Amino acid sequence: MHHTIFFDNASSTRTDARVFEKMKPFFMQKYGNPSSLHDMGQEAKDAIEEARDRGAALLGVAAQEIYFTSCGTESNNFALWGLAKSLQDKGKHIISSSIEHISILNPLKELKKQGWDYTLLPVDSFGMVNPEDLAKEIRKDTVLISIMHANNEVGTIQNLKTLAKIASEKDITFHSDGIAAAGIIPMDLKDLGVDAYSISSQQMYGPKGAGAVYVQKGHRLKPYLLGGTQERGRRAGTENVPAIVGFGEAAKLAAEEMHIHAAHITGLRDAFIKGIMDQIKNVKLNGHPQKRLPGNVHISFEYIEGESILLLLNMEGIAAASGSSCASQALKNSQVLLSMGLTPTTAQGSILFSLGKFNTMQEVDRVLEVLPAIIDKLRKMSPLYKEE
Amino acid sequence: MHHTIFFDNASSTRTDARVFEKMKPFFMQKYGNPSSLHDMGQEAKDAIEEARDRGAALLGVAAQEIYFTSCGTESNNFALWGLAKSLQDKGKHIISSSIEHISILNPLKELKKQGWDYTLLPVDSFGMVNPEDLAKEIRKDTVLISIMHANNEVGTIQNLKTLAKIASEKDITFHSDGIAAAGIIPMDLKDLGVDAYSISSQQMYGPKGAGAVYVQKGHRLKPYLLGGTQERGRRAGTENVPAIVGFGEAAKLAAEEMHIHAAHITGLRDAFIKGIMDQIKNVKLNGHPQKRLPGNVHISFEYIEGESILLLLNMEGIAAASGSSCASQALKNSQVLLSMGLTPTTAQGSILFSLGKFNTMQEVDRVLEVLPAIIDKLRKMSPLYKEE
Amino acid sequence: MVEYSKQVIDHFMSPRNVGEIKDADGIGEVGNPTCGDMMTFYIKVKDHKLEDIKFKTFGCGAAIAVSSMVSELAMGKTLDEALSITNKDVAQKLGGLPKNKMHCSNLGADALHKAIQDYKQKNEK
Amino acid sequence: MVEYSKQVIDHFMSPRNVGEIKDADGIGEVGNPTCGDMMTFYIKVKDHKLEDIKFKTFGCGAAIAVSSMVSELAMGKTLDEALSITNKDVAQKLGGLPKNKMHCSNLGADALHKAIQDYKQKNEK
Ligand SMILES: Cc1ncc(COP(=O)(O)O)c(C=O)c1O
Ligand SMILES: Cc1ncc(COP(=O)(O)O)c(C=O)c1O
Repeated sequence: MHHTIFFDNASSTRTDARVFEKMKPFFMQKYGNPSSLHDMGQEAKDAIEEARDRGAALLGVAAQEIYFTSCGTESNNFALWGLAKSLQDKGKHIISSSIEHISILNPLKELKKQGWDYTLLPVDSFGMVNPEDLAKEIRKDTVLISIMHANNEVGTIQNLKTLAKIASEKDITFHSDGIAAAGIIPMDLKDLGVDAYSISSQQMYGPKGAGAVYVQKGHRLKPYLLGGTQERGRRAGTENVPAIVGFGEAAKLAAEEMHIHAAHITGLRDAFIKGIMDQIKNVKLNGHPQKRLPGNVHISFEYIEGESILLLLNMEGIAAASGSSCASQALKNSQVLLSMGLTPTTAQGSILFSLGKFNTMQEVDRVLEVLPAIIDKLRKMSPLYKEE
Repeated sequence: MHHTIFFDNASSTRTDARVFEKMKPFFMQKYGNPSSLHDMGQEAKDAIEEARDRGAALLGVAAQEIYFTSCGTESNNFALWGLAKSLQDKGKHIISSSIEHISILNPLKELKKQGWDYTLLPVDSFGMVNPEDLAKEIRKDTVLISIMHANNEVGTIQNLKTLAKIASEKDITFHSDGIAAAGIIPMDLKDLGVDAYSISSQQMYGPKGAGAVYVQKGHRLKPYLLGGTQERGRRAGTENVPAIVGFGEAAKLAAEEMHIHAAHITGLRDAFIKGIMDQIKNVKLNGHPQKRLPGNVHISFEYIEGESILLLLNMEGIAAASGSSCASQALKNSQVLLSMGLTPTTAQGSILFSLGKFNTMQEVDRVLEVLPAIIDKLRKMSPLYKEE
Repeated sequence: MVEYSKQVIDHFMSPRNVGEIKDADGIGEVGNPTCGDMMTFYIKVKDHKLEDIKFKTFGCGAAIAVSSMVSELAMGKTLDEALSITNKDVAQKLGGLPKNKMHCSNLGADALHKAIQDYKQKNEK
Repeated sequence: MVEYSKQVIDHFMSPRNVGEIKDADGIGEVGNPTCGDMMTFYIKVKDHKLEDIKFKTFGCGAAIAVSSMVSELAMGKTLDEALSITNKDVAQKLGGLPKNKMHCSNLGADALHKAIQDYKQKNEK
């Protein structure tokens, strides 16, 4: 395991050792329930509040605007449902995009069953939403817009500020799924002008088991998990203290070190892309040439299918992904790629290499060493490929 | 912190060192996403499936009947909503009890807003639901019954088998909140005859951040968190692998060692209750004299108020609770105690000491040393108390 | 421990002036045990001044600390001075109280004022 | 790695009989790249026996392993024997396939049968 080259940071990141150190005491020493009145409860509560401060600092918002959840999916479900339910007397139309994560798209379908209506905006071949499209689709009863910040598959970063401005001019609440972006690229949510934002710990070298929703003060937010008064009544359930503490530390480290890592990762990414382009024919880089996540290398290899590429990479100790990991076992073609206009056949042969702060140029070189032969082997097996 | 006498195991338990050891590699070495196709993903998936086997073994059910969640509250929300939604074409009446945890009661209120109806069964002065009451309240449109296994405040254990039988005879789905019971008292869910059951890791020396729902094969269960296809499409969101692994280990340890711990804890409990009764006048043990959780010591101290007792205990390094910890900061009077017929004044002066496997007789002795003086001090301050 | 200030903890742990005055000149009671807090104040008055104050309180840490602080603040003051003490003053002197305690537990000044009114009523005849 | 058996991994890593037969006696094609799997089988027939089999496959690990296994199973067999090989047999020989692969990827026998039918059609005239 330890020699795996992990180019799948979009699915999961290694917990930073400093984050883990910070979490450790909360399992066997500081194990109080944050709702308990006694010192051990208060100690846990203080730790959560410190984590909240750090999460808020990363996003440039106030601590009391942050609500912790158990994962990115819960953040998205909660934000959509909690905002939609709070706004339902004003209207029941939601606008989102066709490249959203399934933890946005599926709740939208459920809301539709419950009487809401929604519109999904198209994207261009780079995966960008056109602000004019957004303006056009706004209706009298549009109360909520949810457009992701960075796409987890192709890495495209939206012009969030422009989109949020259109919403705010019409007094429509604007949410963004920032799970692939937070902790990776710098941001100031107040400057971006979004009303609500979802983030997740495990995408930024924090542990699994913690997510958060930012909701700007003044917005109503109906709780999704119901029960006790945790998170000021917005999210019931005993807090996952160690994970939240780890999330806080990850946010602090991200705020401090993000620019260094981004430079490092961008360097790897660009070298890797150039290496692939130089050595392998009939490949296509998906996503936006400039507005992309630092670690995103999303490539379509013509004539062959993604899973078989992944398998051969895996045999070489290289971990990568095809499409979104939550769907990768389902083998469905990526809606994101189809929305960007790829043919189904090309979409089938797409691989996401997602680089992270722990990756090195040696690893990039090693992958570039084995990748051409893998692609060649599979192409030679493919009925679609005619040797030149 | 380290010298705290932790008599608040109903709020949170210390993670067993063996559990923590098992979890450790999943932060920095085995950090793959279980949905990923590569070896690191598969390794994480295998770990989750092993945990599922262990949770299933603890409950005496099949692994594919277990769905992991993020906490007890989510388990209860999910089970109630998922079952109610699946059964709604048959009817929309639910029966529950007046001593349920708030993570059952609040979702019931929400379901009511969405068109369901529910009936809460009363309890007797020991906190027991009368099976005849259940039989009486069943209507033509009753589709779901949810009655907790053991009460988290007063420790009363219901005659679950009798209650579940009444449900099954009428072909009504029976759920039980087993969060205070699982891993603490032996159980075989197939023998008990329940269709669905909620459990939580942090109540059984596992980490915070993992819960589970058992739903018997053949029952439909609509997902509550929507998105990817994790947990066979029943619970979206990247799995909290370390916490689930810890949960599995905690389940394994509980299955193996529960009887030893139960004997130890029951011994402490009975000595503690006797000590209190012998030394302090005008106290009342709440809950059932026999059918109670091994570690539960729930006492009403007449003439005084609970929080001030907790504060003075805390000053002596003793952690205890008043009522349910999720409500303890809200200062509301416990509905459980009022349902059992306590006067509001007596309910105010109630303390839950919950003992666990890490507690010792020395600790019991130490608390018995300081408790009488604490009660005396507060009573001397109380306008309700007339010295005899 | 909860979010109590040092002053609250101090007054809770070592409350000043706990007790009853058998031949009190005025008695004031607020709250009731059902809602969790109840305070009874006893006063002795001499030359329009509070010569002695005692209290008994059923309630949470804040209620006890508030009672103690009020008794300390008012001791030796004229009745008018004592009447001008507000619940808010008391909370401030205690370094603040948790938000959920401001409502029910912070009734010490009310109880003292009631005791003074009781005294006045008895002596206005 | 996914839930593939040792046999699947073996056939995927070292597929038998990959390639084309330029002057094939029969060609069979199933699937299409849009749904993720496509297989083309080429056969040479002599004395009613499969003298040679080659395949080309676009698809996942299972699809490639299935193709390879079918070619191995059928090699040298009579046409009738080859026609009696089912997709289920192939999955079994491979030590089982993950459930979600049984449907789309397990089409090797179909492709081979198509090639045989193609041969028969051409030779029935
Ligand atoms: C009986 C019972 N049900 C539900 C819960 C809620 O669990 P959690 O706080 O872990 O979400 C608890 C919590 O202690 C409980 O004791
Ligand atoms: C953009 C985006 N949104 C939502 C999610 C869902 O997060 P999780 O799987 O942690 O629940 C992910 C997961 O990777 C993501 O990348």
